[in-house]
Amino acid sequence: MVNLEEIKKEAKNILEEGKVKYIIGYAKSSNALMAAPTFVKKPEDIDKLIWDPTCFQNLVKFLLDEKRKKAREKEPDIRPVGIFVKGCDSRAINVLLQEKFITREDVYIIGLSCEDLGVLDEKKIFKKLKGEEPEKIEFDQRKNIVISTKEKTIKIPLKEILAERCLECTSSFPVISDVFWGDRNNRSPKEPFKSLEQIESLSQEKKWDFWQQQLSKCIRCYACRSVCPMCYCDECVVDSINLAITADTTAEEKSQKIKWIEKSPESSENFGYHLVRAMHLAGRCIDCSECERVCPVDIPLRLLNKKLEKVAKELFDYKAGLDPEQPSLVSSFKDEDPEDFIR
Amino acid sequence: MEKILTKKSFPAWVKNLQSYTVYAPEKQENLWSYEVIQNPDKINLEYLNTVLAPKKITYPQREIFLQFNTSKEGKPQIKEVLPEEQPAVIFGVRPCDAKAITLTDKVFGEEPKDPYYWSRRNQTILVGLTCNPPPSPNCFCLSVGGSPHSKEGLDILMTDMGDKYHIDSLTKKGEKLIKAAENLFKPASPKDKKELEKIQRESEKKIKREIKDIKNIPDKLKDMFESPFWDEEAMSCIRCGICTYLCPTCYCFDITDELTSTLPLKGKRVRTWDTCQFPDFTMHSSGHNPRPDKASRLRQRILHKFQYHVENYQDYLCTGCGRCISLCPMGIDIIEILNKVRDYE
Amino acid sequence: MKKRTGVFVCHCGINIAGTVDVKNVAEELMKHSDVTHSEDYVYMCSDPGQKLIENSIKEHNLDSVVVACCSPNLHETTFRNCAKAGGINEFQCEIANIREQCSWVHKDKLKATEKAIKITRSTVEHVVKNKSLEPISIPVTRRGLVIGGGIAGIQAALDMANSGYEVILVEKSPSIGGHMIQLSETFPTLDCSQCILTPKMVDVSKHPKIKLLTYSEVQEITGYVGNFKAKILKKPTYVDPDKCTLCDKCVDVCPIVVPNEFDIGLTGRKAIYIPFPQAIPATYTLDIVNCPGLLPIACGKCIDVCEPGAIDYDMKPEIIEEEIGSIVLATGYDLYDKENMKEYGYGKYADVLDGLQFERLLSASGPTMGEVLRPSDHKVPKEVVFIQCVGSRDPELHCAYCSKICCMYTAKHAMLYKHHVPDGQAYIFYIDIRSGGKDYEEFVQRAKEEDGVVYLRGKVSKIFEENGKITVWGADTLAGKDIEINADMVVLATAMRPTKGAEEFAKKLKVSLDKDGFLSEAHPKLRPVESVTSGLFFAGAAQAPKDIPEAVAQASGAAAKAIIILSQDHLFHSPIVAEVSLNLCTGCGMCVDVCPYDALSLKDNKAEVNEVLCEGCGTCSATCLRAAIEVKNITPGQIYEMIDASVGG
Amino acid sequence: MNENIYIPKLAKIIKIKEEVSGLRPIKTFRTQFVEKNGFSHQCGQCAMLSVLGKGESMISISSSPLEKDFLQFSILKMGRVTSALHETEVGEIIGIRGPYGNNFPIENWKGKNLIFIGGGIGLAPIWSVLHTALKKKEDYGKLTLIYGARTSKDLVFKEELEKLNKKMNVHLSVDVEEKDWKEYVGFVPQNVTDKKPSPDNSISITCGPPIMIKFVIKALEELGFKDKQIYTTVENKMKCGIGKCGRCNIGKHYICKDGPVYSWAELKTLPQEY
Amino acid sequence: MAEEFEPKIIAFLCKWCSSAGSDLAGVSRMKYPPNVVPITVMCSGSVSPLYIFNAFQKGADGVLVSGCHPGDCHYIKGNFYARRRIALVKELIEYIGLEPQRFKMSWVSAAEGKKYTKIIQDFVQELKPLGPQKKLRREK
Repeated sequence: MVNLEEIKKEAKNILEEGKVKYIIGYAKSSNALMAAPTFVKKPEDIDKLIWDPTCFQNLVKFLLDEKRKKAREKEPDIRPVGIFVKGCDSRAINVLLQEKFITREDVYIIGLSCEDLGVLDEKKIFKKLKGEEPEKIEFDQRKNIVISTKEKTIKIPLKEILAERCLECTSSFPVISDVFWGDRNNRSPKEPFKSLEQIESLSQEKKWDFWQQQLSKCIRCYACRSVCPMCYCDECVVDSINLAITADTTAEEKSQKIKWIEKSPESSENFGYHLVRAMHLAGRCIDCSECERVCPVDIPLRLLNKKLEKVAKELFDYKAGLDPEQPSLVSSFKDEDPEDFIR
Repeated sequence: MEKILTKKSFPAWVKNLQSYTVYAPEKQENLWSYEVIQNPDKINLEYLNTVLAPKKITYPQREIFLQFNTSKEGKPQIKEVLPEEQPAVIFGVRPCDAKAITLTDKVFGEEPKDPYYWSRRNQTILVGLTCNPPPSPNCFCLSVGGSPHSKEGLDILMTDMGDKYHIDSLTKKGEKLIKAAENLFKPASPKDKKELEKIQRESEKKIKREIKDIKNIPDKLKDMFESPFWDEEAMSCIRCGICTYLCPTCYCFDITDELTSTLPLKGKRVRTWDTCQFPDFTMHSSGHNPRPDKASRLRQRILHKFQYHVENYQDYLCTGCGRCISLCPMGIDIIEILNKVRDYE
Repeated sequence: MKKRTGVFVCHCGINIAGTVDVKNVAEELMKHSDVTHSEDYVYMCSDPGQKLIENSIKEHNLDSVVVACCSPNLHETTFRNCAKAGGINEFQCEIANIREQCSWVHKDKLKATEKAIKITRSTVEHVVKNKSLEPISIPVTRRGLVIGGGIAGIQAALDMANSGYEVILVEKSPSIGGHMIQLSETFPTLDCSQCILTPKMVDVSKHPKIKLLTYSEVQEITGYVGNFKAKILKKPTYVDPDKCTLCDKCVDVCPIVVPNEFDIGLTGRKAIYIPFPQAIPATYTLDIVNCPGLLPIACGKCIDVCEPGAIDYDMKPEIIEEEIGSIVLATGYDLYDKENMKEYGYGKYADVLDGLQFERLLSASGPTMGEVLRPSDHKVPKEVVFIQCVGSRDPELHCAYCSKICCMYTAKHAMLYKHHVPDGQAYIFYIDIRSGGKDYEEFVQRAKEEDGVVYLRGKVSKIFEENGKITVWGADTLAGKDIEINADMVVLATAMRPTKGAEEFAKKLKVSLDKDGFLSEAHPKLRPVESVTSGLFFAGAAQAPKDIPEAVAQASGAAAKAIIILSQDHLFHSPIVAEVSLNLCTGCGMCVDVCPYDALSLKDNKAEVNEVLCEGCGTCSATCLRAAIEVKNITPGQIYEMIDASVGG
Repeated sequence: MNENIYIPKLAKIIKIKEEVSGLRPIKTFRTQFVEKNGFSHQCGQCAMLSVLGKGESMISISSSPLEKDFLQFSILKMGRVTSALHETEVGEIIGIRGPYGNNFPIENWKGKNLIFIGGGIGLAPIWSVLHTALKKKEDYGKLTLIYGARTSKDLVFKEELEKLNKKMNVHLSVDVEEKDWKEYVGFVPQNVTDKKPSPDNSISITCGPPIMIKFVIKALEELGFKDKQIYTTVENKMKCGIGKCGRCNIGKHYICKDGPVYSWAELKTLPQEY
Repeated sequence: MAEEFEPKIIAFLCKWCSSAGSDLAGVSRMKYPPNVVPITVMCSGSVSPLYIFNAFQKGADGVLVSGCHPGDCHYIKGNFYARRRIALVKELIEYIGLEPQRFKMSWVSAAEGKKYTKIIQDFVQELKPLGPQKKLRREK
């Protein structure tokens, strides 16, 4: 069992000892159903910290900010940053380690097992509430969520409102950590790729209709890539945001930047963006499904990434984020990789 | 002109508006969005906040400015592309979103006027609906000078009165819409008006969130430009464009050229929404960026809305719709920020 | 800058013009904003055609050229030279293949012309973004390194040295000579192995250009072709060869006896020893593993008797660093480990020998002075069974490959045995006889016919010792009957394996190995002596099982290849290599993973290209998620425009 | 409806002069509208130049409004659009819209001494006002130019500068010592301090890299110039040119509309976001 | 009568095998439809998914990537990386509903002029009934 008081105690200790610069954790937000990231710098602030199924966010994203900040500072504080990680988040850390974007010394990993649960899916709850607004929530014995709205109080078994990815999660505990709470039971969901089945069973035309309808909604707010811990490029390949320009970048270089996609949120450009993003996450996506959660227009982005996760698993027996030493999916091969699709 | 329309007759009214493109909120899977209505019988006005404000119709995310065609010899051809003449009615506009349109009207209406904006705007009729109950738990229109039954910017304000709507026609455009099916409406009685007042009063009480003493905030902000406050507040920002793209008042844009052919060179110049939250928004081509970090960009968003715009147009560039709060992936809450600003020492 | 490109469309007689409206191609291309001049001509590759291009470059002040003609494989060099003659950089010339890929494969003139325009335009898009490049020049350290002092290494070292280049020859054991020096006679001529090898060994030791480092191991190779650096560990022999007079007194007094490697354990040697009489260098080695200790208290007998004071217990290992330009790897082979061959009683019964042991028995300088005697009782064996393919051609249990030399040496063994013991009987169990090679088949026939060796086609099922005899159960599949032979001796033709430790060594050198652990050549047919790493060559059995003539031939081949490098002041390398955009690179290392040439490495968290090693394949560029690496003159930006041109947009 | 402000007017490039070569090249383009139109600018204003297919870039107009035959722009090759402009040749047609922004209040400066202080490409916006003042020399007091660049090769308008010497005081400088350079060596602000222009009845107009402007202002203040006597132009990324696209603001000001010309007195009150 | 639909195909051919194979088809005067425009790249391993998506965006009706047979790569193992990468692209393209026939990969050696000819012939035949590829194509 994960005991919040113990975590706070550890958090307080490491802050007091100066072992970490600060701790990235979760606190309550103005939205009862969602925790917000919080950055605890002082031991006296640790009471802000919470840990429950509203802690959706993959905080690993903030390690990227930390890296950028450090790069700008002349004499950076090189102490690690403490960070709360769930199972999926820990795999993100592994991918970052694998890609040498961070080093193990940069982080002090406070590993929290989701055990047999996971995080909530707000949309599932809204469906259950049928339009009523939650005012207060509580968790009862880790079994149920008790939601009070203005009208009434209802109790919903957690299993019914867990995020889809949590139901398909195969390792709900951090695979890398400095301190750890909870159990390390491997889950083995019967159908880890069940959510894909519906689309996979469609005809080509129906598949296209589905994705066309979904992706044409995209407004290119780029929340999906902004929230993704794997999207750490200073400059996105498909959409040159020119961040990588420095004083010595020549005009020639700048003028030769390729515009793989246009800024217009047209179907072709939206597909261009999402397809390239999916490819770039192949073998890297750790299924935190933050992209899907944050999408304001509800594009089921997880289903894109999950598909390639499945392909990687089935064709190449590859799973992302389990081992920081393994080579990346696309920078390795096996002699026996399938080639029945090749003439 | 105040009228009463039974709910049953509502579709009939819409059917009479065939010369217009009619938009109304429609539920698509889990979210509400303004869509062109084919079947007026299916309009459902018991809707929550749409994700995108009706600005997506009056000020679409992409607008073609011009088309060009050049060849190696001879002079290039440039063809202006103004939006087609197509009068539109938007049903179910929330008063906050209507107010937002008045704010962008001012920006795009200032000389020199923006021809693309106005050729759409001039043809758009806004039919609002009193928010009773509020469409979002994060509504705070009352704090920024609006109300759930504000008429500002609307051509007609409808109020749900159970089995009927109270229809308040506010402009000539609005009158015209009613005239299209005059026989469906009957005049509002004094009793109706009394009931309306009650409904409107109650609707105000339902707004839960507020920013107290907002009047002091613009002045307060003036002294906070250099404050470390912004660093703290922006820590959890992930620099996505949700807050601004969904904001009914945000209007920043980009102009880019898109090619459709390279030989001969053909293409178009388009305007697309842009946002101060994207890192490259203000980046000079030299690489120098006056707003290099997310703190300075969050500051710009708040200052633009609650200081600069107030200085330039004597109004907040915010109508309290709450979208940026509800949809911020990281729970950044503009009300909390402003409350902190107010109390900042 | 906007380019001033010239487009030259070749008719190739009717080869192109018959199907493609070449005038139309030239006209259409003139519409391109970067094309300054465009024309067609009947034979561009002819002298007047080339002159035409040259003159146009000057006349129209062109800075780049596209020639729409045949495949670049045919005339790319021609036209690049022509562009150069016109005064522009050779990399500002690209070929649009409108013959092989267009006119020859289509009939419809309209469509073929349309396609030719697209191809040519695509090539224009390519060339307008080309950079002017100069071949990369690499200075060469004109000295070679040969690793392994067997016959292959000796041959390679001599060839290189005789061509006038300094060579360092590194051998890990105390003497050069390798396995060949252990052999008795060699097939098919039956000349004495030592007689033909020792002169070469002496040549090596005397050669002014060869620096011989025995009892030494290469620890590390860094650098790249023309500029390798080797770190060589020279182990101490504790004997100063200059002072040693070879009096042998130290050996006499040494109390320690261990199995003699040279005789594969058939004899013993002392802890201080000369590996064999003809060893080069001719000096003693004190085997520190077996010596009781380097303290006079522990033993010190040798130091006491050594009059010249050649023994020095304080000798330290030495690291020698050498700079070299090219390397020949000749690390040789070992026989299949006896641990793996228990079913044949090998290692269990004294009279079950492997091929090399039998060679020693046959050798005039061997433990029995050339007499064939059983190790167990020193009796002359009257019946000897030779078994081929022991461990070879057995994909399920052992090695899948054929060890190639066993058929021949087994025939030789049987033959020589018969020469020594004319009344003895030799049996050979074989699967089939592989005697491809000059005079090889005749040799085998001679064994059968003149020496009466009995060839039994079949496998051996069991070997066991009984009453001082070794009973061999087998089957004669030709006769279709079981066979039992009560032999006095059994000789196993065990499989050849890469030298022990070769795998580890290969890793150090970043040389790839094949599935069996042999060195993997760059191309099985066309580059059989080259490794993938430029400047590194293979010789001898380290690459695959081979016999002496083959090893020698390959060694000379490898030497020639190595000399090609050493013979130049500078090497020139194509400048079409990868380039990293440091702004974009995040140092994830995926490009490093995929580079087949080890041309990429991470330095200060950014990828770095070693231009000399890069072959420009571009796999790194497709792998990089950030488009931070691209190959010069075939960049994603160029492909982007080429796609445009190719779809006709 | 009024004229569509976003549609560029076609203009022919009639002259191109390479001012500076090398890695940071500068070219001066002289353009003429293909069709007559009402375009008329004032000193310090900018125009949006288009290369179709590449986009638009805001460039300050370096010719004097008194010059009616052409518009002149001096452009540093910097990004996508300016690179494309550098590739154009005489006779090619580009798009121009504008003019944008405010202007130097030269009418108010009549009778005053004008001190122009420029660095690198920053001379371009000054050039317009300088030439206007020169053409009406009688209206103004003493005219002085203090101008510098990294090296003598980076100085723009070299030939004109030589001729200018006869009409006004010209003080050139380069940042580092070089052979055959007879004038001042050092940064522009140092040259200002060195030349000690008098603040009496003077206006100084400065433009250059942000860091130079900062130190020039400091130098001027030390010499006794008041905030209102110091004018400069600022730069930010611009897209629309008419204060709508929302990116060039510093505080409530949009540079394309309320700028780019500011007196130090005004600029001081704005946030430092440029 | 409307003209028959002629699909536009982009073929990324590796320089050493597939491009040489297509040259051989030429030298042998084999005939295939002119719908394919080849773009020669150094190695199939250098074909980025971006190229493939971009070709479709720009209006290609079909895209072919062709390299050396496994083990024959001029660059030793580039085609092995390509094989894995292209497998992912192929799965993804199919999953979003683009007709799988529009994207192909082949191994064509320098000796396989015949095979190259056949691949193109078949590809064109397969694409014809599908009509123009509009799904990913940019609006003109």
